[in-house]
Amino acid sequence: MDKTVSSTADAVKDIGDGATIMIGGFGGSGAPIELIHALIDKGPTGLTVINNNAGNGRIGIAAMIDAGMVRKMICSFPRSSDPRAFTDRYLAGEIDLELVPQGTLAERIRAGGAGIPAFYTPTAYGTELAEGKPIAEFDGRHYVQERWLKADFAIVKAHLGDRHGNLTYNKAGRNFNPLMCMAAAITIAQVSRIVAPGEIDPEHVITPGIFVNRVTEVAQPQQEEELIRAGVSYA
Amino acid sequence: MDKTVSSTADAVKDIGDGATIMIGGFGGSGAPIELIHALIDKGPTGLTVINNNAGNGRIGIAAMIDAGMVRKMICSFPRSSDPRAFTDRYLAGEIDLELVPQGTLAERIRAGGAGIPAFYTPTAYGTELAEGKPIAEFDGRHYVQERWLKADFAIVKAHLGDRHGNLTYNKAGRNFNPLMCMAAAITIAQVSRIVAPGEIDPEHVITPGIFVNRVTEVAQPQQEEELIRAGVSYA
Amino acid sequence: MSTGDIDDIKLSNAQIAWRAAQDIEDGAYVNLGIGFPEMVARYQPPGRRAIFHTENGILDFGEPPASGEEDWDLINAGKRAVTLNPGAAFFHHADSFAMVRGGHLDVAILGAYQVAQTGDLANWRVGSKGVPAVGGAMDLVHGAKQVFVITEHVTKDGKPKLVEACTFPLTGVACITRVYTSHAVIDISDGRFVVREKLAAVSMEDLQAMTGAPLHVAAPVVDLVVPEL
Amino acid sequence: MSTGDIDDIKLSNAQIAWRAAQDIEDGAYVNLGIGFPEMVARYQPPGRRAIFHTENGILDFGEPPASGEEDWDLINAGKRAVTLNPGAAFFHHADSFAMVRGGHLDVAILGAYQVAQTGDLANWRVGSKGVPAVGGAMDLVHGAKQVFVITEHVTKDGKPKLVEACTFPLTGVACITRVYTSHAVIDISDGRFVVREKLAAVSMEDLQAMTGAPLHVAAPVVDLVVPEL
Repeated sequence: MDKTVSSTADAVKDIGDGATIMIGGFGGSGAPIELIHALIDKGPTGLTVINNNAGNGRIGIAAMIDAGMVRKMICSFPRSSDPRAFTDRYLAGEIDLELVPQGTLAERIRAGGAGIPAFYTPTAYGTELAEGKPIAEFDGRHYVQERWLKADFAIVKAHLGDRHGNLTYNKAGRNFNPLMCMAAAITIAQVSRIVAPGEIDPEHVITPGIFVNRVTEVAQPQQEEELIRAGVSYA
Repeated sequence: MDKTVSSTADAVKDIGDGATIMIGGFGGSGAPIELIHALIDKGPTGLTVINNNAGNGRIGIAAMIDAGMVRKMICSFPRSSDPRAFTDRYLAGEIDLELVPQGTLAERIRAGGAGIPAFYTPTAYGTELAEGKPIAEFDGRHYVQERWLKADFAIVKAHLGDRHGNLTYNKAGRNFNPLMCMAAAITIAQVSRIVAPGEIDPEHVITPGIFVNRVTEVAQPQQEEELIRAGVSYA
Repeated sequence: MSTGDIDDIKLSNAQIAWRAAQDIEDGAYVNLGIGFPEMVARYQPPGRRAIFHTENGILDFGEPPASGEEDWDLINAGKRAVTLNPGAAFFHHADSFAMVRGGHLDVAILGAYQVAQTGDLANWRVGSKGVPAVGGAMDLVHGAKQVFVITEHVTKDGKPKLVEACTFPLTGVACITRVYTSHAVIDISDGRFVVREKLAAVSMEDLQAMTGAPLHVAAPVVDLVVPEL
Repeated sequence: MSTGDIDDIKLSNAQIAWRAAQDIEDGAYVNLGIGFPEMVARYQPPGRRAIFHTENGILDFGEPPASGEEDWDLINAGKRAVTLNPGAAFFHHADSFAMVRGGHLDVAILGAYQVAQTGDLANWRVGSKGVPAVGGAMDLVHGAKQVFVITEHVTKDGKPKLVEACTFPLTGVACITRVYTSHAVIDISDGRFVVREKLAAVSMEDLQAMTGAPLHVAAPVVDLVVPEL
């Protein structure tokens, strides 16, 4: 078994128009910039993108939006340091938004990966984000029923990866990445280094390979925050 | 902050009659034998015990049952290699059983820890273990509504622990232990070695200290399987 | 295989396990039920290596260790000591059953008391007496992309195990996709048993007589051929 | 604090943060909302050390690093670079919000547009224009054992922020247990605002005039005393 792929371009080559894609990262932390840019090079359109944010500056997810690839964002916070790309299109009515509380977003993705079609959470009860959702009472308290989230593809950034797809992450770059690995039909990971099976201690594996389909090495990954500060635009 | 406790006896001293207790381990793997035996020495009665199994031989949970401490077991498989203690009491009508499929048991405990009062699972749909539970259809498939499980205490076996309560586990001894840490009001961990905060790499912490209240060192923990093979009885 | 009386014409458990093993792809993620199904791991074809999952939190465990070398924290769901292959991973029970329920396993292989033509399985309890115990069986029948049963075609006293509707308590509804028996390989499709392979020495009539529900044929039935084991 | 016109008699943001910090126990697990609430971390009393949680998956993060030393994979929920204290841990987002929703945090401290006497909070959106963004606010108001608000007592144009019922979109219902304002410390109990502390220079009548719902007193109101900061 060898899940390694030789380039980011190869790794994303079958992501087509209309796909639903989970993209890991929280802001720039753990964001798979090289895979996103490879996807922009390929250029599918009509995408639904699931990420905590909605892109910053003129790179990464923001550059996907600038390129007109994104039909809908599912996220918790589409208003970060420089959200022009999303804001402009949203206010122009050119992109849809499903706003989800951050913890509910995480749990819905986990539920998608764990085969749990629906669950109840106290989050958002009594707010406009619960409108239209079933409400139930348990032990005298009200909860909102939330549905799982799944995707056709997940693209994530990890630290080490082996050819079986076992992954570790770098610090808080972990965030949504391990959850998204579970919830997509095809999971594609960029890693800083590909190692031999067994080099990652079985105790230290964060994402077991069963959740990962493709691993590609990006030895010196770019960091979104630094690109934004440098005013880089990917177009 | 110092969550270390000097003895297993001190660690369990406030577990009283009628408590609901989650006990980690899968068979003998990851089973906190010394904490269980300290609890037997204290001798609370009318307990509800949550564990995958229902004790083997004459030690651990089986010895709790022999000692007449357990009113009810919540488990998936009360019929392991030598389940006499449970079997005899169960057939005599002296102990209650709530039988839960193993994955549902794990998920109910996780839900208890994660503040999810109920969730839907395909497991057990159409079987006698779903009788009386709400059924719902999502995307054309039927699911059973299951409720969270919480406990007054969790007693678990870990490998390393620091005084903030951060824990690692030994191999498949992980099993239910990290979930139970999340789902109890008071979590008590026995560890093979107490280390200084920072000695466990933040990337390798399996149970963050927020889920743990007490840590006690048992340097050479006993292994249930070996005790059973040696015919040991704890009484 | 022996060629005596019709009652003796059947595959051994090892041969049933061998046949099931031939349908597991290289690199497949597989969960083998406790007991008989564990035997499937012995018969992987040369050049293929499946990755075995155990409910208690290991992916890619290997052979049992030598006697006396057991680490009793390193066991499988049957509570037998195992070893690790390079690339193994540990995880907790909720993640383990996320793999199961979430449909991440390619194959689960289970034993059976009864399998119905609807795909219903009964394999956890024979009646209402004794101590009930379910373990992970009810979880495993949901979620794996394919759920196989390996079983004798009939019970020890000759009663059909493949039936119209299970009479024993159910493990799961409409969950089994294929059955490997001592006499045949049978798919479950649209609520019907469809024979794919059968022992050459057993006629369709013989096979039907041993089966508690109608057998169907959708394509030429292939001879079920297995090596001596 | 200044002693001029009544409009000038109020705590600074730093002083509000200081006052809230005094109620955090040693070893408490605390989440501070982005922005103003983050200021609370600066004012932990000597001898106490809370453990700070950030939604994006760190427990026990520490001070920001020196400029130029940032690791942009090591950030907090406000996407600012942080450092780690000994005993820190990383985890994924689902585990992070299990800590929140599961009631494992001792204290969450948030800002507010409005707080109602029922404990309802509005702090994520002022109207229906622009791009809505909620982040973790709706999760944080549920689950922490105590959910505190720190806020100016009134808006910049003098309107009450403590009200009978919120008019802005809600973040959560009946979730706030205590409010630290520029003028008072007020508990929310049984659907009522109960004044615990107030600035000595502000009368109960003055405080009531600045508040959009009835104020109650359950025990002697203590002077709200904070250092110059």
